[in-house]
Amino acid sequence: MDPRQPVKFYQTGTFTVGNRLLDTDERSVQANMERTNSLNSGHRACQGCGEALGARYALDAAMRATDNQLVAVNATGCLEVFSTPYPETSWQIPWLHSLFGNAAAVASGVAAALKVRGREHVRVIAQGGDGGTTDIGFGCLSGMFERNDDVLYICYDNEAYMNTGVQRSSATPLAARTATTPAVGPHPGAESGRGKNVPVIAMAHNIPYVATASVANLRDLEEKVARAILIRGARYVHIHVPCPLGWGSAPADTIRVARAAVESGLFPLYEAEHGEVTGRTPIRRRVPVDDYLKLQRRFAHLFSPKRDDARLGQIQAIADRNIVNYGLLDTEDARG
Amino acid sequence: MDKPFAITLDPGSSLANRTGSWRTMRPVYVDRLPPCNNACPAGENIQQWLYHAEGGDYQAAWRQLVQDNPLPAIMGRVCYHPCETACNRAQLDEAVGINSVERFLGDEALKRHWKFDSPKQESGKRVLVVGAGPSGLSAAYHLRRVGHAVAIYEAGPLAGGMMRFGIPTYRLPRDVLDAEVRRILDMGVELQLDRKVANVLDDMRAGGFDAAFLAVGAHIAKRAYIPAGEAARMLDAVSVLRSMEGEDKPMLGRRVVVYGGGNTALDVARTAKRMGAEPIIVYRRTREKMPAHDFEVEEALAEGVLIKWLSTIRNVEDGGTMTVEKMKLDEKGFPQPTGEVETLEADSLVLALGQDVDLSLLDGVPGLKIKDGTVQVAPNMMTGHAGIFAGGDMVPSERTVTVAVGHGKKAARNIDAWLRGREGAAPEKHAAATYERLNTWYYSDAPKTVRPLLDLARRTSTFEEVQKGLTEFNAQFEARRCLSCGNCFECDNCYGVCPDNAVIKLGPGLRFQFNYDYCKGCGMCAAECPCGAIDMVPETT
Amino acid sequence: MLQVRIHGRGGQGVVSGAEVLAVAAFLEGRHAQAFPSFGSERMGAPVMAFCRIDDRAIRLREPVMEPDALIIQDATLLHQVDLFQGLSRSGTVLVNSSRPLEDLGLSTLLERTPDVRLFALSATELAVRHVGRPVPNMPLLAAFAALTGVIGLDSVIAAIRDKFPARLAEPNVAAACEAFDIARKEASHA
Amino acid sequence: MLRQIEGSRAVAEAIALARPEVICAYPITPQTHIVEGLSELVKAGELRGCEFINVESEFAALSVAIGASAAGARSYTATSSQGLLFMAEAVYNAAGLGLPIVMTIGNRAIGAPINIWNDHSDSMSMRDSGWIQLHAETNQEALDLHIQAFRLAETLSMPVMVCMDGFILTHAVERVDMPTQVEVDSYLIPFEPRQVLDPAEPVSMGAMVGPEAFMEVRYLAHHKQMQALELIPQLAEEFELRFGRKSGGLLRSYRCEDAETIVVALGSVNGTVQEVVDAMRAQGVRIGSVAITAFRPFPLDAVRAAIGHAKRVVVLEKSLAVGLGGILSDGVRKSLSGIQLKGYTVIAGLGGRNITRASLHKLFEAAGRDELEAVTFLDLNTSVVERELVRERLQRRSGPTAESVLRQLGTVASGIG
Repeated sequence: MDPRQPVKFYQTGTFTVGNRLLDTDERSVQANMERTNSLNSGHRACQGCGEALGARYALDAAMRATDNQLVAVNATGCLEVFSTPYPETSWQIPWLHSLFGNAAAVASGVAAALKVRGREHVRVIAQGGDGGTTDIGFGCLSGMFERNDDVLYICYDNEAYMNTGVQRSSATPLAARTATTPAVGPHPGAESGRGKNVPVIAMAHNIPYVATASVANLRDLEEKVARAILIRGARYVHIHVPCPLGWGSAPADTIRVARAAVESGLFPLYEAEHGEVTGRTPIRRRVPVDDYLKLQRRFAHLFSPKRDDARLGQIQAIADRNIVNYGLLDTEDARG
Repeated sequence: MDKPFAITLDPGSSLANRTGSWRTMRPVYVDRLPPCNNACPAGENIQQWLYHAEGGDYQAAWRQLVQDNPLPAIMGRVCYHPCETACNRAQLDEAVGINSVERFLGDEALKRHWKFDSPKQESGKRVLVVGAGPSGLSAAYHLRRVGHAVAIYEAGPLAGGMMRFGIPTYRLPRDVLDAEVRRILDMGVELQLDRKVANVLDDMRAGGFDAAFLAVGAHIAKRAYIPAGEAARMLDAVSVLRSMEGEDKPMLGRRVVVYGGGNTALDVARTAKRMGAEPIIVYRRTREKMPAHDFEVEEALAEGVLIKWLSTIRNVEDGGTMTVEKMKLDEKGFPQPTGEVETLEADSLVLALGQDVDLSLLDGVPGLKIKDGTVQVAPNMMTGHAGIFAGGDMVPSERTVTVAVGHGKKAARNIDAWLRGREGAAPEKHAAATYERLNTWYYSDAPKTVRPLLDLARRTSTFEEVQKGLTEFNAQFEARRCLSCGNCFECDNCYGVCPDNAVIKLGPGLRFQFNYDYCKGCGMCAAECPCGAIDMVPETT
Repeated sequence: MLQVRIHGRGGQGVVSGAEVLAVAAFLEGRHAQAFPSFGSERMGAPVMAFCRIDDRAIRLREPVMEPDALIIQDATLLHQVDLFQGLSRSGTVLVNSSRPLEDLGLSTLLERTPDVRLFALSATELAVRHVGRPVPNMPLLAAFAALTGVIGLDSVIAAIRDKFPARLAEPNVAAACEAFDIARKEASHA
Repeated sequence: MLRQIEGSRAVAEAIALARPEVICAYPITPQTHIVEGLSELVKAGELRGCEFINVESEFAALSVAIGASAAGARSYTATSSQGLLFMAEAVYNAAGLGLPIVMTIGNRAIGAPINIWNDHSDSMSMRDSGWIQLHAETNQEALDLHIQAFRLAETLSMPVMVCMDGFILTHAVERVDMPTQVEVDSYLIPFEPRQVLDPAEPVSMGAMVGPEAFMEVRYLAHHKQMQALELIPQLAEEFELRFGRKSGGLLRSYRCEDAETIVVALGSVNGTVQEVVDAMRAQGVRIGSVAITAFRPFPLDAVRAAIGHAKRVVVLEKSLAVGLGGILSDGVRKSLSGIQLKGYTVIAGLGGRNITRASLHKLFEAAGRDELEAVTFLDLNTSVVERELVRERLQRRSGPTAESVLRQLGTVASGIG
């Protein structure tokens, strides 16, 4: 069960966004009528965009935690393009877009300026997609981590370059079809043995806080962001955000897909402090990876014309390994 | 701030961009009929009173409940709760313990002396209700609520009908029954006991009644011809149970054979057991075929009642020795004699072969149609004679307390309509809230809470109530297991999961509204609605 | 305008030699410009630095091509690089060496330019004795001051104190003073 | 106060006097001494209220400065050569966002072949990035230009590059007049950002701008630089008033009145040029020179006014537009449109090749006789070039040019002459 809600309210469900039987301050930020909607209506994201959802979840939580004293720096990418096409912006917070590869560094600069101007109560978020984080922005990200700059970096991971038309990134999972890893040839889709695990690399920098989160688990996500934003030093939160366009999933299924990723073990939810895993969110109802993959056309070649047992076996093995490594099947409250 | 052109923009200005124009499917909020409500013979809005109960507002829950059923404490004990059989949660883990929560609310109401509201204004009409059984009381209550003057003529010495004379006290303590009857009478309902109606028309005329509701219970035991000597002690179930209410308890002896397989048969057997006898039930078919409810059979067996399946009684001799013939079911499932017999020693034989209603009060009433010992009624419960309605055991239908209460309510609505010269159409029913429409992920796992049972020793020796009530905690827990199938319970999911902030939260109790200016029609709200209260419908263009 | 070129090897303080010389001149109210032969030479490699001294602002940015004086901090360079390129016919050459001039095989040079004044100073030995490290640049500067009279010893001492922390400055000053005396005697004999 | 210090040190102290709030540093020769000096001043507590950040690349250096400036801090960084190219994307971005960052360029060649010595290829590569580019002739001017640069940048909300010749100035120890804190404070108004990231007034900076407005955005950037053409001289005048010396401005003429030949150049080489001008004037040659300080914006009118009357103009540049010739020449030619006079482009001092009086003297004399090619490469070793060309003609696989040229020259000379 969700460790962060001691009382179980049944009809209202432990896992729903709201809960009329909880005290207001125990409810999720998204349930609040006064939530800031940091990313407001009118943005040009696709129907059912997981990134737009994840960004609002995260920033609203950060806004509440900081009493609206927040500045965000954004890398180039879908989030940036769909949110700020002249003459309109969907952001309700101070927001800066510089380049694709420098969000972390720009945020470091903002943090330095706020410090030197005695405004350290204003907290800084840098955010970008997986391309801007795990690939082109990686140098600046690592530098920011290494200097332990006072920045919370949030990566919205939709596992490919969606803004440019779904090309492979170092976050693209095994066998996934993208425009640059087409589903042709003897080994269709993304190659095996590739890709980068940035949360773990972040941990290797020994920074104060690293966490993974999913749009499928709002309360877990809000808790982590609210926690991260108030810590001093470099923090990293990696949020799994399905992309209906790039993944070939139904817009209505965005959360369902994200949930399957978590429940299958393919996307483990955990927290780490100073390089040590200190908490994980256990799986509630384990599902085979098929349940996740079948919802997405980018994996269709694994099931037709004939089932690719070898590849599916590899993917299931990844999930199984995660479940063991992170102890995801324990129902005990990992956070004690 | 002196903002540079185009590069720097004012916050939230994208509101000018109405993304609603992207939409091809539009989400709409719907309300659906939950299976519990649909299955309840009394038409209780169960989900609604559970909603109040889970919040801890028991009085609101109770008031909601008695909108449909004035006898919750009784229902919570004797109802065979078809609602739980229909409950969607049964497919997730176990059905919600609706009946136990209902009993908790009923008892809570008695404990706190909550009263029914008296009618706002009097209609000036008078209605005669014949029979103070569940359906009569229910009708009286509902008629009174809408302002009619109601008089109940009861042939028996006490109100309650079959609830009193058919149900043993270990299932329904009489103080509970009396209290709930009293509460109805307190509304200003007139009750005349030992007032048998010989001819309904005469009584209506005499009493100046504008309409009548006939709700006479089935008190006459069905007989079956069994050759027996004079000395053989043969009784019928109804009178045995009835006599339990009076001073002189029936003389049954030690070895009691009960003949029949209905709930009444079990009631008698278990009653006998409590009087120190050793009851044996003889039934001609198998346990599966037994009309009695399984949980009652279970309880009876647990209490030491013996049951002989596939057996018929051929004859009874003076000594009390009876010949029992083994039966077997033919392919059609009907029992056929095998010729194979055995004997059984018994001090008394109780026949529990069903009951009939005394319809003599209808003699000479024109327009009535009577078939198989029941009065035929129109869908609005009115008999062939204008102004005379009937329900409960008198009309063709299952004979349970809850059905009777339901009849009373339905009849009352129609009588009221008839008196006011309107059509008494029942409110339009919503489409069913099926299990497939639920997103059960959002309901955390919660096993049903079992009502504590009185331990066996005491059950078989006393008439103490077998089943105890829930503690408040358990009742609330149970209420919270409700999935709110088909109706928004303000979980905020749609409000939360919309990537376009296109759901407007209206505030506690006011639910939500879609903001079609920005809704792109992705359908995530519908997909993530736990209770299936959102439909996606094509945009009409 | 006086132009000086200092030759040496990376690590021998050639550049700071030029710098201190410039500072000394500056302290005497003159304009001076010091700069290295820009490169990425490492320890041991032949390097050089330049210094110009004038009474008016110095605009010239080319390297010193026609030096009035040469300071050679490492005699081993003599036969590896053409140290004397562009040397003024009446120029001054100060070589860091414990060996007498004639042993240095500079005869060809003297034949070519008889008016050139040649001096040798075993500056490394001085440095090792006073500073404890073979950094001959400051003694050589002092000697240069003594030989040419372009700058006074006080300015050199002041410049040394301006350039180095006391811990280093004082030993260097001591070495410089001794070098100055030696050189002055030399000069008077010559 | 008069000081005899290295150019980099002088600039570092001048930057400190300007009270920067965020400094980002990444080492690259020959700019490094400047940020080293600043780190020392910050660590020693002499420069207070300043965050000194050692970043992981030049790209990050300018990116950090972008963030800091957007958040309202006076921001500074420095780089050279490959470093400037590595941050190129951010260079354009800072200008596009209109952030008043000041950056020192220790001018240096760009490889391959890798070369650490001075020329102007690096800053020239960013000439159209939207930054103001000022070239210092002396260390004194480098120092002064940095002080003016902050004022200029913040007034226009536009980034400024101060270019100083690597080694020749950065590593030269010479006399500078270091102003006092009071003087600088009175000249620099505290930074009032035109736009700032502030929760009290949230805005979105860095929007995506489509065809419907992009032209206008670019035009406004151009217009701003046109404004700078007026502001730069004003600031120089005010500077002279307060500090008592001429520094900056658009350009400076030297003995151009009645000159038939006028030499135009950027940066420190002007000193040597002036020496040659004096020498030739002494011989009765009517020659003068013009040192251009503001390369961006390019002062077309001022240049026209300064040289329009001459018979010929020799543009001496430390950069090469490969396949065309001069870069500075283009601006000069544009400034003279409609005026008939001979124009010569001379590419000199690439990759640190010394530009000597002797060579210039010969060059200008040849120019006076109008014997120059339209594009001349000063002191080009033609024999080496010829041989290499022949070799390339003969062998299909001729291998790397740079290495074979070195082979021809024998071992690396220690660089005398």
